Formats: sequence, structure tokens, C-alpha cells
Amino acid sequence: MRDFLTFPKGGIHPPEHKEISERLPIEGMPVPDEVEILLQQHFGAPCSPLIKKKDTVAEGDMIGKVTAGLGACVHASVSGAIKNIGTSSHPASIKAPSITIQTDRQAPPKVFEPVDWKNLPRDVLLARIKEAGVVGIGGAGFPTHVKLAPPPEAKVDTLLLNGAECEPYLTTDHRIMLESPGEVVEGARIILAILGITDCRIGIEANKPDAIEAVKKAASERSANGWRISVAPLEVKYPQGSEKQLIQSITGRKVPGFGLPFDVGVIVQNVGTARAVYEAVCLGKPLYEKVITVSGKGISRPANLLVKIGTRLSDIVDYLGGIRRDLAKVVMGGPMMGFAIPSLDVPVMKTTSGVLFLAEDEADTSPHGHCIRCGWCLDACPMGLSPNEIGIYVEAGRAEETSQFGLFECFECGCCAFVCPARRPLVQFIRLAKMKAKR
Amino acid sequence: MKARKKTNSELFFNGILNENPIFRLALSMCPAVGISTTVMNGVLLGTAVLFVQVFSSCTIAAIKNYIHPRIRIPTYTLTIATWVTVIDLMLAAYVPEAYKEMGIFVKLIVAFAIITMRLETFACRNPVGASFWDGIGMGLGFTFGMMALGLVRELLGMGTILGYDVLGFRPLLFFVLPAAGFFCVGLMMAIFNYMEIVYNRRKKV
Amino acid sequence: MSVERIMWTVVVCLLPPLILSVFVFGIQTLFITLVSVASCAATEAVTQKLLHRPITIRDGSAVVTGLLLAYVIPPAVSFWIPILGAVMSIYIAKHLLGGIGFNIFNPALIGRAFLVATFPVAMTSAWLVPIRDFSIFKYAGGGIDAVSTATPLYVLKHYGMAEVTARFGSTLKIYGDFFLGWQPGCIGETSALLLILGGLFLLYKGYITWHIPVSILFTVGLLTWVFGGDKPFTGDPILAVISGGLMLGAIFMATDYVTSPTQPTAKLIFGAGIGILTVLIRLKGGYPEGICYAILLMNPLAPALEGWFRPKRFAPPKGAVK
Amino acid sequence: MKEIFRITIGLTISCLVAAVIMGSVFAITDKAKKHNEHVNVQDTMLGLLGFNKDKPAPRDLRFFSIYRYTLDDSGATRLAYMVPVLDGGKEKYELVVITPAGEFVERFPLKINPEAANEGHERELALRSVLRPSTGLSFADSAILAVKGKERLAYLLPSEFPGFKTFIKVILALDPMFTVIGLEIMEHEEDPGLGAEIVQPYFKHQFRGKSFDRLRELKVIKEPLPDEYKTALEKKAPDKGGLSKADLETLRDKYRDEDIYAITGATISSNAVTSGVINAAKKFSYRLKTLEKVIAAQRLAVSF
Amino acid sequence: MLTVATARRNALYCVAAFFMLSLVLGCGKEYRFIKAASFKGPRGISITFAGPVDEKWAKDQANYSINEKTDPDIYLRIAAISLRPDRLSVTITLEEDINQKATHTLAIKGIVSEGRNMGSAIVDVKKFYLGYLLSILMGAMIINNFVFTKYLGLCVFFGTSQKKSTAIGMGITFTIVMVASAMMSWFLYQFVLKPFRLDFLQIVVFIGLVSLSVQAVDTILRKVNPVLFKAFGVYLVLVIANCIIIAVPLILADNEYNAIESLMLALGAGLGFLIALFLMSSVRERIELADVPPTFKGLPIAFILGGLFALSFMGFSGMSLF
Repeated sequence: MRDFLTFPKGGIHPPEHKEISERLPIEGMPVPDEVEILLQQHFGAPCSPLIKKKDTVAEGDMIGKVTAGLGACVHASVSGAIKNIGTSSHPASIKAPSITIQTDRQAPPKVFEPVDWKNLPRDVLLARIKEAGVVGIGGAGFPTHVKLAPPPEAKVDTLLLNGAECEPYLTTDHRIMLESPGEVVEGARIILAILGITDCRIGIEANKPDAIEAVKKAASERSANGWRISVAPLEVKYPQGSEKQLIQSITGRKVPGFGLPFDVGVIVQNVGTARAVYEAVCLGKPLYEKVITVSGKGISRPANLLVKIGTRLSDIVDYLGGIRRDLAKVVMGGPMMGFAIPSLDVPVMKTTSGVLFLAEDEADTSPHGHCIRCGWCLDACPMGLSPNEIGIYVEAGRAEETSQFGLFECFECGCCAFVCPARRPLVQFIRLAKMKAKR
Repeated sequence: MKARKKTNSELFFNGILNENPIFRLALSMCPAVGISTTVMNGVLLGTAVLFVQVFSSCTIAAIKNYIHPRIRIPTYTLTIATWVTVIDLMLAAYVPEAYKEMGIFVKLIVAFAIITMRLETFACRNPVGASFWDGIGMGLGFTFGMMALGLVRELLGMGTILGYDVLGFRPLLFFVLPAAGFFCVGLMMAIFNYMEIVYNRRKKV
Repeated sequence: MSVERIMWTVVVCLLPPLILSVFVFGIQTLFITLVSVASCAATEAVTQKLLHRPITIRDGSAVVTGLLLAYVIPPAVSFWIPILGAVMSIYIAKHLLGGIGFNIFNPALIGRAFLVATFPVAMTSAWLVPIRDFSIFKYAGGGIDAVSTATPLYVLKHYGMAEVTARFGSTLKIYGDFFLGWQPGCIGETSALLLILGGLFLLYKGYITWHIPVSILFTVGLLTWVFGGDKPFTGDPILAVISGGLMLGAIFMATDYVTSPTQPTAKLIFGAGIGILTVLIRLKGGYPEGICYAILLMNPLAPALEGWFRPKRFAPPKGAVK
Repeated sequence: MKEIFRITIGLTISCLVAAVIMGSVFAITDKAKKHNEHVNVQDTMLGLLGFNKDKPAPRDLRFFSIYRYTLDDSGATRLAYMVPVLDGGKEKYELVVITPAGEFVERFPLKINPEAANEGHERELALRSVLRPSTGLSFADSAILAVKGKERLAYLLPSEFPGFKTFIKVILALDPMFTVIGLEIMEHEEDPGLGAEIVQPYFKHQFRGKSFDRLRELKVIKEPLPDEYKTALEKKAPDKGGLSKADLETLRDKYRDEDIYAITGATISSNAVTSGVINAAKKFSYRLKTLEKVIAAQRLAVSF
Repeated sequence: MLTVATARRNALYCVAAFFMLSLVLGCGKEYRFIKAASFKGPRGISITFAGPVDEKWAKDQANYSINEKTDPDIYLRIAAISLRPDRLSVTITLEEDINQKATHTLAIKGIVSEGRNMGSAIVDVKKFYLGYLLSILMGAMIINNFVFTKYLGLCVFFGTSQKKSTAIGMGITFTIVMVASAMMSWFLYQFVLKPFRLDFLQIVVFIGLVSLSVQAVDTILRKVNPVLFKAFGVYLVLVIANCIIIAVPLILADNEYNAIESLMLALGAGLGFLIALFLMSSVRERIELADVPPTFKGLPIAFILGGLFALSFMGFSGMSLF
């Protein structure tokens, strides 16, 4: 057996369920009648709208811009008229400002002119990324132009591309790597150029051998002239794709708590982000489309869809033939770290990697019991925290005291809740504790 | 809130119910756990405490104006220790059997927080009469607590009450053991808590 | 994976010793065990009803407690003894402290300690001579006084090793008999073999880890070898390990999740502590067997041990961890 | 300065008052305490000899105590017995010093009131007044002789030995032939339900009637106590499930030479009491014989 | 700074000197020709000589006499005498088991070594004294733990066992005051109260000494280490209300302990209180989080826990270490 890279502490092996969608090619979804684009798509400050009601916009026009603080701009994903500027239900159930666009089906499709990026200076490259509103599409949606401009004292020497996709069900990164490995690697080269370094490693879990092969081929084609881009096959273990675990798996370095990857000389980007960077820089195409996995036994036809940002889930469901009767819950994101959503009215965001329609046998909805202190969550936690204690303290109404157990080091991977024999919703407890402790 | 002077009977019942030293104030727990095995023990130690409490309270109430504030605590200690010595010697002389049973606990009355506490909070501010009734109430409250515990433990542990065979057999030896004292006190406190909850609920309705 | 599954697996692993005990001590052991399990379950239901909590008999934890309680009771006691033990175990030691997950002490062992204090004579002398001819109704109709005997550890403590061999046969025979389960003792503790098999199954399923049982058995064996004989290094570690309730305690009681620490180092210390206390009570104490009290004495240390041995943090921020 | 003065005066006065109170209470209670203790021991002893309210002790029954001390006379160990003597019809005490091997060394008349001899402190004072100042003195034990007229009724031996937890204090009664008349447990801290059963008649009365020779060889057996024996030992009245007198006698004879049946679950306590009783009887009989030899040789006019 | 360091160093020297003293006292006196005499097995006494002894002399039973120190007139009968081949050691076997708790006196007449007469000797044979001290210490600390088996000091025990930090602070403060006051009480009792027959004043005197040592510790701590005073000062007042602090001198007065033994008892009582507080507080910190029935919240459940502790400490009943 080959030696795959991995991290030493914690981790679990949940059933993958990737077979549902991993062989389905990316399929472009037709433009829906109406899209609803949230003005806060990501980590950071919300955008202020640049247009008024009843304005008309073309596909790719910037419609929201960050005026203060950290953030990235948003663009119209369809051509049409602004129907409303109001509030919408955010996927995380918080009311958020949004712009609704009525699609103009007569508008011509947008055409992008490729440019040769190699002659462009670093500032321009960064500016193009910022213009295109690229954010880290794998996780929290950190604005990419900010991430790629680390403070001068940070000595970054390696770029890691995260293609682990360790969440069960999700296959978007897998399909992207398989179908457009060249664009991914090209994106990596742009990032390397911006950072002024040469080393890039692309971490891919061993359960995607075809993607490993494809990316390897693309990387070797583009690795001349001092670029060192290589693939690092990773052991199949959740949460291999978590930033800190990925860094430890591939480089052996440990990012300290409350620290950032560049503290240990590493920048991590999702493979999807790399592709978005390529599109933003080479094509000048803003980030207004997104590949998402629609999977689970609760949907009639699972698919890997290329959808416009702002497409409502109900439209996706209609397009894929509706839901099945034994649907138990709808999850945005992966089953481990995603969140259940109460209605299908919510739109797709830049950070949405999938929508899962879980049937009753896939989603355990039975009530939880008391903690029996088996300690399995301690073994499963990749961060070495004590989820059991946090849960008990939260239940006892003493959430404020949980920071002693490393509350804020938790990135809510859900390993603890997965192994808990008492089915305790440990991640919910931790989120609650974080909310209360911050206050 | 206006501080109203309590009547003597109120002072008396205060110690027995509202501020029962064992179950409400949770003071003087050692004998409650250690030697509450029979009703008789409870009565005897209770009497001893009553005696010490009343005499110490009265003494302090009588001489409170002459005590220099800086030697307040030493004076209390001395007073208590004197009366404890007196009762200790008397018990040893006149009821040697029971004295043996109670062992070191008679002497330990000197370290009972309840007595010092009453001197500090009550006797040094009130006249002799009130202190007397307060002392009687506290002492009886303690006696009552000890007797209640003794009743339960004697009945369950030996099947007797005050030495008279009631059940005719020994149901649960466990209750004679001092370890059971913890459980009995705990359960008894819970009962007091429960009564309070029920009482408060009634009052609301 | 669920709590129910774990508990019922433990129940299954505990059944073989019960079946064996029917053949070794007679059919009444089955009755005692059933009474114990039923009263534990009933106490659980009544308590939870009274406290307005969801009734959770189905999770099997009360059944496990009931089984373990019966297993540490001598085979010739009256049937109402386990009922009292069950009330103590479930009501006081478990639900008053906040139910499953907060029972600081092992409920079954608290039940046993309570019974030993309440019925000292029955709990320390109602032993039976093992049946070897399958006459499982031999002791069913009473007449138990005439056949009561002493446990090997009792004989060892009060009369010495020579008397043990005189009563139970040659050393090799003792090893064989005791290992298989033909020794006077509590209902479920006699067969080291079946208990080990059950333990191995739990280990295979990943429900327990090796740390606690191994450190207990090792410590007891080592200390008995060193201090157990007339002269140093002449004790019999094998006899010490296979007789008495050590195996049952080490595999099924000390490993109880709630009352033991979670981290490997802490588990080793916990087990070693139990082993030391067991040997101390066996050799110097007032009881011939010490595992019950040893576990009870170490149980309250588990929270502290858990506090001292937390899992190693991935990379805690500076100054955040003591 | 003035304040300190006041405080000191106050403290002194209160200490003095306290001391006066305690002192006077002590003076009053001390006598009563001793009297009560004495009565208590007396009652126990009478009970052991078979006297009680229904059957009062004869008027001419008297108790005499012998106190044994060990002396350390500049390196040499000596035994000293305080022996009650009759001097012209008056009761007095005399000190007899012998070597461990039983040879007479010296004797002194003691100036001590027989009543006061109960007091360890008083005895010590009296002894000190006759012994050389450098002699080490330590009290060993005492024995009480019950005499009725001229006839010795019994020896009562207060004794203590380690039990399961702490010391067990007993009084053992032997007849002049050293046969056990009775055993009374005075103090113990054994476990309730187990070792504490040593105070129960069915255990302590087992020693009754054991002859000295039998006692020496007495063992503890771990067998259940036969029911009829238990009934006999508990000696209830016939109307309360007890036995008739004749039955009692036959049963006593039947079990007279039995070993001691251990208390179930309390072998250690049973063993402790048994061996304690055996030791006390053995040592006392040995010492008494030695002492009597010396008394005979010295022609002491002992009161027993 | 300097004074603190010096004070600490001096304190360390004092402690070291104290232990050296106890070691010397514990090992007993030096004997000229007899190097050591100790119990060997249940009925043997072995004597080691400085030089080889004459075989004929050594094997003569008449040359030895053994008795319990308190019974100088009753000689124990010797069954056999064996001499080691190197003639440096003799083992005397007695006819009956020796009561090893008592000190025995061994008198040896006219020792003959290499043809020379070495004179006679009288040796005390007793158990290792340090072992005895240790058993007093362990006895007071664990086996007869003042809180869980003697039920003393409960008010303070339940009052200060809610948090681990408080519990440890209280325990340490208590131990220091305990040792100081117990030693003072012992001296006063032995050299003033007892000789002058003032024992009826013991309560007043002891409580006075306790207040005095609390005051002294308070003053010293305030001056020497204000940081420590801040941490522990609050507990000092509570110490007076603790019955253990007065119970220990009373126990010392009842028993004939010497200075070192008294120190051990006081230290054991203090450490035992610390242990009890620590265990209870770590358990209570966990129970704080539990869903305890409302009527039992707070003190009642603490008492139930205390009962469970007492139940498990019954495992130590009847234990004697040495």
C-alpha cells in the first residue's frame, strides 16, 4: 500500500456516499427566472448596493461593493432588471440584505476576452482578483485578494491547494479537478506568481485516483521553468481538508491557535478558488457561477451543477425533478460541517459547495441523551479539545466557562458529534458556547 | 425593611424551624452525622448544647457592655469553653454510660459554629431575656434535629425507639453505621427543602 | 453507534458467566439475577417518573447495573437483598446525582458496599460449594446453611496458602478450576475465562480499551508476587488474578465510562491505583477481597485525573493552556 | 496604653472567673464521677459473680485489689505487687517487690487508705514515698479478688487486648480453680453487626464453665452455632422461648468442652477475644502462684 | 527578598533536622556486640552479631530469655535455635506465635565469640519504628480519615469543598495550623496539664492554643509572604471553627503518644483533611453541572456524596499497615 500523508491526532471515517455523484459530469443549469444575490456572501462586512431598484444590469456587472472593512464585491449573475433590494433569508437563517434580479432572457450571453497574465505586474493581478470578487469558495469565503497579500514579515514559502474534499457526498472539487485540471494548475501558477514563490503542493485524498492522475498530468506539463507544482496524495480521513490538518499532513507544520497559515509560511487555497482566480485573471470573469453538488437520497436526480450565484434551491429542485417523499432534512454544505436549512427559498452563495437532500435513513434525527463520558469525542477531535465537557457545561448553562477547553480552537468539523454514542449535538453546543462566550 | 423586635415565642420557634441549626443553617454537622444513631444520644447531646448555648448567650448578653471590642472573639471562646468544660465534667460524672457513647463530641461542642454564631449575631446585641429565649430555641432546634435523625436511624437500624423494641427485628443495620448519617442528614435536608418549596407554592396560590 | 448498542453488547458479554453460574451454583442464581435486573429497571422507571425525566430503561444501563449488582452478590442470599441493593444503586448513587453521566461512583458497587454494610453476615458468608454433577436444583430448596463454605481468598487470608491447597486441591487443579469458574464466590465473578472472553469481545468492538484492565491485573499480580507470600517474592500472582472478583471488576466495572478517566495515561494510573488498593485491602485490610472498595475509592479521583490528563491540544495559542 | 491595660485587666478577670467556675465544678463532679465509676465496676463484678437485684450479694462479700507494677531499678527489672494486708484487723496495703523469676527482694508497708488505692495517682504517690527516687515505675495491671468471709469466691481480671479495630476491654471472672465464671465486655469499637456481636450473650457466655486446662487449649471454630446451644446461652425465661432449668443444665454439660464458635463474619474479633481471655487467665494463674509462694514464705497477713 | 529566601532556607533546615532526628530516634540505640535483633516470621526472632559466636554457646537455650516487655516475669518458651553457617546470626524459634505489636525484651547471657566472653546484653525487639510512625501517619490520613471515617470537621468540609482551588487552599492552611497547634497542645498537656492534674482545663487550653496558632500563622504569613497570605488568609478564620483542630489535641491527650508520633498524627489529620477536601471538591465541581433534583441541590447532595465517600472508605476498615 502506498504511503499517504495524514495528520496524527483524531479524525474519523464517516461513510463517503460520494458514489452518488462522483461520476456525473458538471452540468450547466439553465438560467432561472429570478436570482437573489446576497450582499454578504462571505466572511467580512456586507456590501453596499451600487444600483437602484428597477435598474437593468448585464451579466457580470458589479452590483455591490465593500465600502468599509474586509470584503469582496458581488456581481450580477444574470442580465435583467433589479426587482427588489431588500432582505432575504440567509442560509444560516439570518435575515441579510439581498438584491433580486428578474432575468432578461433576451440578453446576449456575456463573452470574455482572455488575456496573457504573465506580463502583468503583481498589483494588477491582485486588482483583477479583487474586481472579480473572488473569495475562498471552500470554506468561510475569505476574500482571496486579501489572503494573497500577506503582511511583509510573513515568510511564505509554500502554496497548498486543497483538493481533499473530505466531506461525504460532495464531489464538486473532484469534478473540477477531473474536468479542468489545467485551469486549476494555471490558477495555482498565478497565485505563486503573486506570492513570489515557486512551490505548490496539491493535496488530494486517495479516494479520487482519477483526479490525482489528471492533476498530476496537468502539473507536470506546467512545472517547467522552476515552478514546482506537485500532487500530495492524502489518506482518506475526515477532516483532511481542514486547513490546519491539511498543512500538518503535507508539511508537518502546526498552525498555532488563533494563528493563520502564513504564520508557518503557508498559504492554502481551495482548488475551486484556484480555478476562480484563473478565470478572474485570464478571462476577467467575475465569480458569479459556482459548481455545486446536489446529492442525497432525498433528491430525484443527483447532479454536479454549474449554477448562477443567487439561484434559489427551489429552482434547483424543480430542475432536478423534485424531492422524494422520505426527505428528512436539507443541508447546505457537507453533512459534517454544513447546516440544515428550514426552507428551499434560500439562494446559492459563493461558498456553497453542495446541497444535500437527506432521506430519513441518512439523517439521524432521534433525540439525544446524557453524556456517558466514553471519551470517544476526545479521541476523534483533531484539535485535541474536550467536546464532551463543552457540551456538559453548555447544557448546565455555564457556556462562558468553556474557553478553558479550547472552545475557540474548534473549527466545528463535527467529528465529535459523529462518534458520540449518545447522539449529542456537540457542534450545536459549541456554536452556542462560542456565541455566549463572545458576548 | 423595618427591623421589628421579635417576641420571645418567635425567638423560640425561630431556632426550631426557620433557622434549624442542622437542617437550615447547616451548622454543627459532625455530631449530626457521627452520633445520631439513637434518639437518646440526640437528647443528651442536644441537652448539652442547649445548656452551653443558653448559658453562653446569657453570659455574653449580661457582660456585653464590658467586653472590649478587640477581644470579643477570645471572650466568646473563653465563655463557650468554660461552659463546655462544665457540662463535660457533669456528664462524665453523672451519666458515664451515655458520656462514653458520645465520646469526643461533647468536648467538641466548643468548636460548634452555631454557638459562636449566635453569640456574634444575637447575644451581643440583645438583652439577657431575649438571648435566653434565642438560646433555648437554638438548643431545642439542635435537639430536635438530632432526635429526628436519631429516630429514623434507631428505628431503621435497630428496630427500636428510645431503646424499646418496636419492630422486633433489626431491619437495616446500615443505618447504625456512621456512614448512614450522611445519607440521613442529606435526605432530611432535602425534605426541609421540599417543604419549603411546597410552602412557597401554596403562598403564591 | 449508540449508547443502547454499547449497553446491550455489555449485557450480552455478561450473559455467559450467568449461564455458567447456574451450573456451578444452581438455578437460584438465575432467580437472584432476574430479581436484581428487574428491580434496577423498576427503580429507574419509578425514579425517572417521579423526577419528571424521560424514562430511559431501554438504553440498557439499568440492566447492566442490575446484572453487575447480582454478579457481586453471593449465590446463597435471600432474593430481597438485591432489591435493596438496586434501590441504593439506582436511586441514590445514580439518579440523585443527576442520572447517567454523573454517577461519580459505580452504582453496582455502591449497591454492593451498601449490602455488605447492611447484611454483613449474608454478604460475607453465603458462599456455596460448586456443583460438579449438573444437579442445578441442589441448592434451590434452601438448606443452604449446611453447605456454606469459604472463598479461596478468605481461606488464603486467614489460613494461608497451605490451607488453600488442602481445601481446593493441588495448585494446578486450582488454576484450572478457578480459571474455568469452579470456585466458591459471587454469582458472576468466578469464571476468569468467560469474563476474559467477554472483555476481549468488548475490546474488539472498541467499547473498552486495554489500559485499565491490564494495569489492574498487572499491578495486582506484581504486588501479590512481591508482598503476598511469607517472604518477599513468593506470592502467587496467578491465584491472585483468577480468584475473587478481580477479573469482573477489572474488565466490566473499572472500565465503566462514567466513573473512569478517558485518556490513556490517566487510565493506566487509575488502573494502577485500583490494583494497589486491591492488594492493600486483600493483604492488610479487613476484607478478603478488595477490588470492590478499590474501584469505589478510585472512582472519585476520575474527575481529577481527567482534569490533569487532557488530550494533547493540536497547537494551543500561547498562554491559553496552563 | 490605657486600652491595653483595660484589655489585659478584662481578660485576666474573665480568665479568673472562668477558672473559678471550672475549678469548682471539677471539685464537685470529680468525686461523683469516681463514685459512679466505682459503682459501675462494682455492679459489673457482682453481675459476673451471679448477683443481681433479685439475688443480692451477701453482706460478707468483699473485694480486694492487687495492683501490679513493673519497676526499673537502675537497669534491673522488678515486679512490684501492692497486696492488701490485714494489720491488726485494719486493712492496709503492703508492697512486695520480686524479681521476674519470682524471688523475693524487699517489702514495704504503704501509707495508703484502701479507698484511695483505687486512684492511680494516689497509689503512685504512696509508692514513690517508699521507693528510691531513681526507680522507674509503671503500672501493669490489677486483679480483684472476691472473698466471702474466709472463702475465696473468684478472681476478676480487668484486661485489654487489640481487637479488629481498637482495644477491647473486658473483665474476666475465674473461680479459685481458674475455671471461667463469666466474661463481660466493657469497651470495644468493633463493627456493628459483626465484631460488635461479642457483647451478645451467645458469644461471651460460651466461655462460661471452661476449666483452666480446657481454656488453655481453646480454639475458635468457624462452624455455625447449634441452635439449641444458642438458646441455652441466651438463657431466656422459659415463657419467652427459653429452656427449663434442667434442659439448660444438660445442654451446658453437653457443650461444656466445645471450642468457641466464631461469630459469623467476625473471625478476627472472635479470635481476638478468645486469645485475649486465654492469655489473661494463663498469665494470671502463673503470677498468682508465684505471688502466693512469696506471700507464704514472707508470712504476709494478706486479707484474702 | 533576601530575608524571605533566608527564612525559607532556615525553615528547610529545620525540617531536615527534624527528620534526621526522627530517623535517629526511630532506629533505636546502638548495641555493642549485637548488631540487630528483629522478628522473623510469625514465631521467630533473629539476632545478628558483630563477630562470629561460639556454636556451643549459641545453641544453648538457657543463654536466652525472651519476654514481652510489659510481662517481664513470663518467659516465652523457646522451641529451637539455629545458627547460620557464618556464625554471625542466630534465629530463635518460639513455641507460640509472637504478638509482634508488642515490644519484646531479649536477654542474652554471656556471649562467647572466638573463645572470648563478650558479656551479657539485653535487647529490645520491636517492629521497625519508622513503620510504626508511617502507620500512624497513614492511619490518620487515609485509613481513619477524620472526615470520612470519624465524621469530624464537617461544617468546614462542606463549606469549602465547592471549588478545587478553595479546597486546596483550605487544606494547606489547615494542615499548617493543625501541626502547629497540635504540637503546642501536646507539649503543654504533657508538661503542664498532666503533671499538675489540670486536665479538666484541656478544652479551654486547647482552644486557646488553636486561636493563638491561628493568630501566629496569620501574623507570620502577613509579614513573610503577603502573596501567600492573600491566597490563604481567608481560610484562617474558618480553621477555628473546624472540630478536627480541637479533636486532634484531645485524641493526643487520650493516647500516650510521644512528640514524633503526635506530629505524625497531626500531619496525617491535616493531610487527610486536604485529601478529603480535594476529592470532594473535584467531585462537586462535576456534580455542579449535573441535573440534580431541585430539592437536593446544594448541601443535601453534598451530604449524599459524603455518604457515598464514607461507604467506600469502609473498605479501609480493619486495616493495619504494619
